[in-house]
Amino acid sequence: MSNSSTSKKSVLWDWLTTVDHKKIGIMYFFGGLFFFTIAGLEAMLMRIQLMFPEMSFLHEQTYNEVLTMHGTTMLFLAAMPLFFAFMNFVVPLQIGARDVAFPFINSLGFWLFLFGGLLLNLSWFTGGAPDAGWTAYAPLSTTSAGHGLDYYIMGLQVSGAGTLMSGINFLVTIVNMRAPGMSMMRMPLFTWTTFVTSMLILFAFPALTVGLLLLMMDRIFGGAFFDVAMGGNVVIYQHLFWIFGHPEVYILILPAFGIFSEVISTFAKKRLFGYSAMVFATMIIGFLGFMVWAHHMFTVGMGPIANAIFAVATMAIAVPTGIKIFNWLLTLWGGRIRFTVANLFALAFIPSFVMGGVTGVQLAMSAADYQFHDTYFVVAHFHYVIIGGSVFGIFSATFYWWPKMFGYRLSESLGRWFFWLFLIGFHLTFFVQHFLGLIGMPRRVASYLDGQGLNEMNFISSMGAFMMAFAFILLVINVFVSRKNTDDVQDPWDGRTLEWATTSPVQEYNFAQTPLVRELDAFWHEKQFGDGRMKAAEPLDDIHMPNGSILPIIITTGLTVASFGVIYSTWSIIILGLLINFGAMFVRSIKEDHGYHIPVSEIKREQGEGK
Amino acid sequence: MSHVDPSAPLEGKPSKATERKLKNEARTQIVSFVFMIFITSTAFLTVASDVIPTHFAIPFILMLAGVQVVMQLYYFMHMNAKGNGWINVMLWSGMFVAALTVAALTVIIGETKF
Amino acid sequence: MADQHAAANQPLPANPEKATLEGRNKYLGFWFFLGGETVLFGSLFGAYLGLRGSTEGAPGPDELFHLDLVFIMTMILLTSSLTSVFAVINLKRGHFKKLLVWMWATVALGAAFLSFEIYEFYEYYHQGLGFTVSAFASSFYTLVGTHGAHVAFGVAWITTLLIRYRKSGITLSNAPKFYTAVLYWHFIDVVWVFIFTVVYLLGVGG
Amino acid sequence: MENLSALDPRGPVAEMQFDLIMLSTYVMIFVMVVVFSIYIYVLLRFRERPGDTHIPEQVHGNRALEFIWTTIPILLLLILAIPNVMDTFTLADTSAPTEGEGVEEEEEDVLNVEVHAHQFWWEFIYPDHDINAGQEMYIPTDTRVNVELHASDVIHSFWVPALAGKMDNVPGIENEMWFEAPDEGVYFGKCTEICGASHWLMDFKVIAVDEGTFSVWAENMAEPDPEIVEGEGEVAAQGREVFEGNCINCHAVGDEGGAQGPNMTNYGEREVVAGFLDYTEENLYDWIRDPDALKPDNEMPGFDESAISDDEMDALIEYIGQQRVLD
Ligand code: HEA
Ligand code: HEA
Ligand code: HEC
Ligand code: CUA
Ligand SMILES: [Cu+2]
Repeated sequence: MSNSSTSKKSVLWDWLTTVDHKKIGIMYFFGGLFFFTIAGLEAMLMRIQLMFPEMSFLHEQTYNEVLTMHGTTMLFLAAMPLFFAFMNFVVPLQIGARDVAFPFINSLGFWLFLFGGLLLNLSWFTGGAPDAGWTAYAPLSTTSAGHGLDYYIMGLQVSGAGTLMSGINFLVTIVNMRAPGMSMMRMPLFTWTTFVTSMLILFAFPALTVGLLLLMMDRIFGGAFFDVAMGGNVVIYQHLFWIFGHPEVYILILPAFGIFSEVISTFAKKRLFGYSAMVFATMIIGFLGFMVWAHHMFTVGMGPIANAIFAVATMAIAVPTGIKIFNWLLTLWGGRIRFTVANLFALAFIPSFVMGGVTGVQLAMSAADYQFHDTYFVVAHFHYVIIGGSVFGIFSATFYWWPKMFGYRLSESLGRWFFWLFLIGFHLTFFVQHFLGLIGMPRRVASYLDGQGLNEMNFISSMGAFMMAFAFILLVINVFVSRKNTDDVQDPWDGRTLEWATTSPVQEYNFAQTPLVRELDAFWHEKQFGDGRMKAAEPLDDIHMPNGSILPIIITTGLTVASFGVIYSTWSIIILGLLINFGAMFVRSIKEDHGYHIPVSEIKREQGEGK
Repeated sequence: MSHVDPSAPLEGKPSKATERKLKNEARTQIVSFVFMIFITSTAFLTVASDVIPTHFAIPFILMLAGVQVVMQLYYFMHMNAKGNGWINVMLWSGMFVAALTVAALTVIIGETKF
Repeated sequence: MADQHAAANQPLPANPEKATLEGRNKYLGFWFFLGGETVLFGSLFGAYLGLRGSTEGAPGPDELFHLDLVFIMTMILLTSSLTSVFAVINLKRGHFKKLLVWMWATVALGAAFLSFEIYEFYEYYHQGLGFTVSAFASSFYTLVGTHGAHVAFGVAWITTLLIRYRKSGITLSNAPKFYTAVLYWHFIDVVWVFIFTVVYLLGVGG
Repeated sequence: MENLSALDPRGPVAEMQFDLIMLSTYVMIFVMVVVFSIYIYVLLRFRERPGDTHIPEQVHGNRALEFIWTTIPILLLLILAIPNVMDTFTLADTSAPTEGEGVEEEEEDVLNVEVHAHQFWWEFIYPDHDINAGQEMYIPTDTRVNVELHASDVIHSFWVPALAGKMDNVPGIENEMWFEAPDEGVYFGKCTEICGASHWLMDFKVIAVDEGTFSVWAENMAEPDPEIVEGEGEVAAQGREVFEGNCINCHAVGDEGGAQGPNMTNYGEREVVAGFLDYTEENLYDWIRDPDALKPDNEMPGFDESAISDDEMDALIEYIGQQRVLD
């Protein structure tokens, strides 16, 4: 029967077994931050190596490993999980839901991400990390010695499975769990971008799964997919990778677009300008995201018709993205703009991202890309869009939602230092790289020769990188020193959306009574035209909650063990891992677990305390 | 709100209308099944018998496959049921991306230039 | 136990698999998952089509494929689609026993299909088509094998459900499980339609 | 006269690409100026001032504006897309160019070169001249060069920024591109696709010389002076023996020798060893002793003193240095 598990377990156990989307969000946050630090350190190692010509700080083999792990970790284990952190924490609140659609799967998704990431990074200690770039093009990847690439394949496979599950979870949550009155066209933009992002995940990740599967077949089971002597074709891998890879970069930017939409409209105190155009543009970007992958392959020899088509399709993405940029500008127009740290990042995003976006359009010109491709011009382009877009979005969200997530506000003054140093460091690092690329510096080079005119700009670039690292340390300090700012955390920014209508920190059931949504920017509407509180859509009643479970960790452990078996081609370990994995799945499927109810009395007591 | 126990067996009967609907459905499904057996056999025969020229056979059996898939999706899997809008969106988007992938991997893998 | 009593009088909902929010979530989520699976198989098909000409002296499609065998396999799988459809109808009718019977029939047909497939691979292997002999071989086994793995997983899944719920009757919690298992099964059939057409029929006739 | 910059084009192909780069840069600067102006105006004009508590008007949107900022970008993109598509086709057209119009078109002279990329060196085969050259690609000025790109192990990419954009050397696939160098000079080339530890050292050169020099080069490469090949003088002759004993399986001089390593028929004219080390006797010495220390993971084995004594080494280096075809 419904077992009311109010009995208090240990804190650690509580986190290991939690299925609460807010706790999972927080775990994603720290998991992502952990990997961001590692990948950032790797970036610093690269920039030290590149600071002077012909440096021997890193051996070239090590450099290739550091480079590969930097890119892979940043994209799969830092940026995406950090977005997942906010999606998990905020989206159910924004749509007035008590929970996500699949709490168990949500937790499984998190553990898969974490263990996949750890598995990948374990390669450092077992004879060398992957070294073929984050794109792992065959046949370099299929012939690379050692086990580094096997770790790459299995690590990404495990964490990718988690990502796919989370994507489906968000989709169903958003379709099925919206509060009464929250029609699709009243959803906050962050929820919208989460939705479209999840669609991209759903359709992009399977292509990666197959790409990695084929690599695995070739490397471990002697397959001939990419073995030219056996009739293989290496371009197939590139297509599969980029059919995933290009949508992946929009997976990285769309949530940030959502965050900026929230932050900008909140701090301009204005409704988002052109809401429906914004939603529509998001969808178009998502759609076009699947039509342009081959712009990464202009030089691979597809032929002029293919190149021309993909070039034009790629350029088209500038249009919906431009619509968004101008809508943000017009949201600011006529507003009352407050320069909080969250908003500073959002505002800095606009020029930074436009600079990255326009170089993207230059890259999209196939004939010119023959010059740009695989040079530092590309490196500059994507750091501009990724840092100026995704990372600024993450930092903006961090400052914006921190009070909601952790119950205290980050220091604004320390935050400002962090912002300015990071912003200047960022432009210093990457602006010169455009020119480095144009005057002949290819990417993925472990060093460069003296006397080719590349010295000064590389030095400047490294200095900028150190500045970013220093700024980042200020953020970490901020997290620790601001803990006393616990006043004014429920709705510190005069928020517009539903997450600001609940308590801070949020009760495990989110809303004692499901709110009734009457307008876009539901909470703002009630503050302007109602009594400042959400109307309830239902009477106060017992609340049904899912039980925590340790099974996600066990399932994940099983898969990780099996992956080890695959990496070292040891059948006994594969079978052991699969037994654990399927055993735990079996237990899960035969155990009826219908959660428990929080009685009205307890809710009333907690609400009373909340006041 | 009474707490419904989801693991208690459901013991009621379906309503008359549902019964009638199910009966119809069963009939449609048998008919679909027979039809599917028929087109499958046609496809096999098309290839097995050497009389039909290849340039006709290929598009023809591909078309038969398409018909059969749509029947599976809509008659067996009820994708056309009310409230399945998002399901249609997701499945057809998946088909679209799959089609792009297949096209790319058969056409622009460098062996012939386009 | 008062709850259980109350449930006894519950009328049978028209769609028991979608009678609860959990059920609706499962239903929708599972469909979305199938949307993703479509891309997965699309990619495998693409890889196969890109490489199917690369037999490199090892046996190729027209030398290997036995259409009669494939025809039988196709019929088996098609029939299993029908049995699973009947299972669903009985689910909605509230005929638990019949539901179980039709599901067991589905499992049996699935197992039969798998045996044929294993036999088929065994045959090909002995005709010289090892996994490693050519790009065609790798892509063929990977595509058809992934489908086979799906069938095997489906068989195991449905069997688990059948054993677990052998006595429970139809409930609000197991109706969605049976229903999604059946959706999965149909999807396997959909993929097979493409496989027999694109791999086998075009392999022999194209 | 070395050049490694795409911003300093020295041939029609690189020029075409440079023009596209500049055109797009102007468009992008225009876009940025527009966005940044609005941005700065908005931030200055609508910042919150102390004591300001007004609630701004909650505007929904504006059709006319939406229309403007959808159409103008489309127009700007057309400006880029049209020349780009045209250039893409022009660059892909490796059929021999024809002169004049009418029936009696005459094929202009075209130089065909096969470029084979290896970890981590370049091999240039001139099918019409029966030449195999390593690391340095000689071309006549003002002649269209059609290159056919191959790879023997992993993917590499052929890039000579001053002459033309890059194209990948993909195993199992044949790619083609063309370029022309109007001016004599040495143009730097680099491999731009990560191909292993020494990817960063996979440099090569394209050397454009006048027609006359080129034909001398081509003739002598195909049939070098047998005296030079045998080694002129006693020391060099001894060097030749060492070479035959250790190197010839991989390195050819003239038409004798293997092709696992760069051809050495004109090695004495090199400016660099292995693509990047200054050509000095010490560097050559270090290279032959332990190539892996200088260029990790490359395919050439090292020869320690038990294999080649220091004396033999001197002779070998002398011999290699003698191999010249141009004077
Ligand atoms: C957040 C991630 C992100 C984002 C958002 C983008 C956005 C874009 N990218 Fe980028 N890209 C990457 C991440 C990203 N990219 C990465 C990681 C790589 C390298 C992968 C690797 O090889 O490792 C890459 C590589 C890459 C290439 C391949 C280069 C090469 O390897 O040779 C190309 C080529 O077309 C490209 C194009 C574009 C375009 C056209 C956009 C557009 O979406 C940009 C649109 C935005 C704007 C244009 C600005 C705003 C618009 C206006 C103000 C309107 C008016 C503008 C005009 C009329 C121009 N990108
Ligand atoms: C989310 C994506 C992301 C992010 C945020 C970054 C951030 C950075 N990147 Fe990265 N990068 C990629 C994605 C990303 N990168 C990808 C995909 C590639 C391509 C890989 C490939 O080719 O395969 C790449 C490649 C790449 C290169 C090219 C290498 C080459 O081609 O040879 C360079 C070179 O400068 C570089 C530099 C940097 C720098 C200096 C940062 C800085 O912004 C980092 C800032 C770092 C920090 C802010 C953290 C520093 C931390 C500390 C100092 C520790 C402090 C300790 C405690 C607090 C305990 N990156
Ligand atoms: C197993 C084959 C092999 C043998 C034997 C061999 N080499 Fe090499 N050699 C190579 C390869 C491969 C390279 C290209 C290395 C690279 O740059 O990646 C090379 C490069 C060189 C270079 C630099 C070439 C350039 O273009 O600048 C020199 C000089 C050289 N070898 C000399 C020798 C000498 C002298 C010997 C004999 C004592 C020798 N090699 C024996 C394979 C071989
Ligand atoms: Cu060859 Cu990089
Ligand atoms: Cu892209």
